[in-house]
Amino acid sequence: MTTADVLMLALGAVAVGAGALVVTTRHLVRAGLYLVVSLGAVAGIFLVLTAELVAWVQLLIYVGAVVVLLLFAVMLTRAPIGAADDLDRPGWPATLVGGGTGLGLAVLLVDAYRWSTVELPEPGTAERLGTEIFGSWVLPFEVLSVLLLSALVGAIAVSVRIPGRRR
Amino acid sequence: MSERTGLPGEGLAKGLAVTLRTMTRRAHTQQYPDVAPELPPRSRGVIALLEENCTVCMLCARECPDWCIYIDSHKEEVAMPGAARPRQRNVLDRFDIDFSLCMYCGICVEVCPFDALYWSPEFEYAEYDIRDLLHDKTRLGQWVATVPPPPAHDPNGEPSKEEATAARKAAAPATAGQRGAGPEVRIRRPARRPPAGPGSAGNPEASGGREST
Amino acid sequence: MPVWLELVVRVVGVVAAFLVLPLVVGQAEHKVMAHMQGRLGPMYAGGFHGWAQLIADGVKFVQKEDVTPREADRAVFRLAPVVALVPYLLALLVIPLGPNDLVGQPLDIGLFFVLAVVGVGVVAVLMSAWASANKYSLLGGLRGAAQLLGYELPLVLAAASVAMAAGTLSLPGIVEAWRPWWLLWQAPAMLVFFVAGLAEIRRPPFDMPVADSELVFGYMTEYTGLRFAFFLLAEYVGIVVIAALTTVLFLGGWQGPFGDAYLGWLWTLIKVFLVSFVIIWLRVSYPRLREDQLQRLCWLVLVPVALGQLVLTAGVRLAIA
Amino acid sequence: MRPVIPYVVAALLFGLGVYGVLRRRNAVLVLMSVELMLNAVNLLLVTANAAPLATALGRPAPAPVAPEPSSAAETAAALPYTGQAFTLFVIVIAAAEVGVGLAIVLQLYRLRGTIAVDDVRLDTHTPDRGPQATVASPASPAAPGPATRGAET
Repeated sequence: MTTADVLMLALGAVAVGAGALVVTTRHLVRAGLYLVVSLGAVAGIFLVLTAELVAWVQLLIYVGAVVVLLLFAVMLTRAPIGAADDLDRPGWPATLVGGGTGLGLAVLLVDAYRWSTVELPEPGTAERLGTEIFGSWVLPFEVLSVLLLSALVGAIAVSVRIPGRRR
Repeated sequence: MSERTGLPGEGLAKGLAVTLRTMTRRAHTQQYPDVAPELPPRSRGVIALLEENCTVCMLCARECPDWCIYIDSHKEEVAMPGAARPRQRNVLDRFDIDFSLCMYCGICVEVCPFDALYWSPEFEYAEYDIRDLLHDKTRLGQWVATVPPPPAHDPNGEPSKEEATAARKAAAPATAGQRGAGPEVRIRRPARRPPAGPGSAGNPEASGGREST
Repeated sequence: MPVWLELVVRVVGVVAAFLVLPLVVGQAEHKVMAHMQGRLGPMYAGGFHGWAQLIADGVKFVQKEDVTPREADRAVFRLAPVVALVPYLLALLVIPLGPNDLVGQPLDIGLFFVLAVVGVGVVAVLMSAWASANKYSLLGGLRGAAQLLGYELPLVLAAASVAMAAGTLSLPGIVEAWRPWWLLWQAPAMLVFFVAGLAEIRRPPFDMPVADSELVFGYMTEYTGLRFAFFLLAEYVGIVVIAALTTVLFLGGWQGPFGDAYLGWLWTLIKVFLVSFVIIWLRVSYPRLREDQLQRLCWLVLVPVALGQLVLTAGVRLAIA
Repeated sequence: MRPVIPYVVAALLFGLGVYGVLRRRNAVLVLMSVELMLNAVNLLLVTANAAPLATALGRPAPAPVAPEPSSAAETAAALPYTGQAFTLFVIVIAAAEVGVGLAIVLQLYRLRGTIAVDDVRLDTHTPDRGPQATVASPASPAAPGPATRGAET
């Protein structure tokens, strides 16, 4: 066990714990806040894995924008303060499928890696990652920007209310 | 937006310039408790009572709009040497002004025929208990020391009644035997006539002049 | 110097800056604002021209009762001020004061880090808004979140422009690459960054979320005592952070007329205080923007300008290279 | 570093996400669960970037398909940041997905007054009805609905 392992264990525990609270809590807004904790812990794991840029992008996009949008939506759809009772449907199939998926994947990965160790790679600078993206993956990058643009237009088109016309 | 002229953002720059210019000037703040404020003349702070002048005529108490003056008195006989019988005299027992009711209209000062009441500019007499705002005659008497001398007469104003009378007497000694009411009315008339409204133009002037003397 | 000692010194330095600079800026705001309005401002606390007014305020806040509304979500309510404060503390960690590693923690992609952690502040706004169980808080919080999300875009774009010009994401690297003629070339980006930064810290004239004449005090309505003081402190640290970022990105950081090597920290501080002064100045001079004007300014003015600047920067970079 | 730790964390997070998507009725909570799953994938990608399977097992990848003798380790060395690049792509896709998804959720709330995914009927077209219209019997789709509640929210 190295320092990196201990850090990752702790952060992983936080991430999984907060993630479990996200899917089980009965407080709508708190689910969003637990999501912040979970995503932040995952960003911490990214840091330990020397993916610095990815960690900060995770913080910037996920915590700064995505979760805020989610919270925004929760508040716009009249979230009550305190526990709500009608958030869940009966849970047996979900437990079975979800637990099966998670544990099955975990078993698979544990079987593949056992208790082996690898050297941590060099801390990834933004420059090298940029070279990678704009070198090997420039086409997907461009496609993604088109996707983002169409998502932007689509979101506006869905949510805009044309005055005078009843939707 | 449409009637905007000049460079874009000019108004924004002007706003900034105004505040910056103000910053370079001296502040207008009055450091009140440290530096005594300069009050204008005839400031109405508190009413002072000159007890010797009071004859208990009760005019002030009756004219007070909110009845905040309380007066009690009794009669005394004063033996005058050389007189046939003793004279009667009113002696003031109580003269209270309740400053929690007073609205500083100054009517009592106006109506007092013997100049027993004065305006003092002193204003720092707040109390923690509202009942302590009832000033008795000794308290009111203490304010007399703070009453300033009357301000000088306005050089462009009407001459005071005393001056007018003296001037008239000096100018027309022939009519000295007549009663003074006639010419005085004649003097006032031009001031009253043109508005043809309520004769308020002359009265405050006259009363103000009397108060200041 | 052993590693741990250096670490301690750096952390202590950052915490000291975190505690002192906002107080200085706050006091400057008291006095500058007063004089711009023809007043004197605080004159008593501490004796000379009320220099200790904010310390006295702090003592007052500590003594006040800490009220939590009965209907509030207590845990979230209590956590929100801390969440509001911590991002700015982290941001101060990577802002360079002078050359030769005079910085809390030199970071290869410091610019990204700063933008990311400053963006986290919006979570605190939503937390406090929703947990207060108050409609004014909720309205203010939603306005605040919309504003912060919107203005984050021009902020990042303007910062990206200067990062592209410098060819690095590290804050000291940007300062080193900076040349005085950038003042002209990057002026639109600087304006966009500054205005968007003002909106990010919700300073007047962008204080719609806390518009006190219509929303009481927005998402801070229900806060009292120390927690409210935390929000105020976050606002003043925000001023320092935005001023420091503007300084580092656009005004050349520690580069001054002479003695950069050993007077760099002084130039940085002077520039930071000048920018802070401008922030206060704007607060005094301009009325609050209405909500629709606020969004229009962001999306119809700042974002296009930032995009245009990005194109210009890319073009000039290619031309030079 | 032991890659099994982040891998297991990613697997558990993914399982939690699946559980949440199946269990939750509230559409926003479903979206949150989707975010959890996406994040698990991100974590998986970043970990795989740091510790590819071949490196972990300490032997070259079996049966290279390409004619030149290249191993997975060599591929990883040639493209050192592929995993991280893909993570960035996934994050961008997540942002786009949330933007559109929330727009749809808000529109749903406007139309139906609820965002419980169970209450949304896809088989009948009930424009401008309150939430109770969705529980009305589908046999009378032409019945005049009550005053629209969703439109003014």
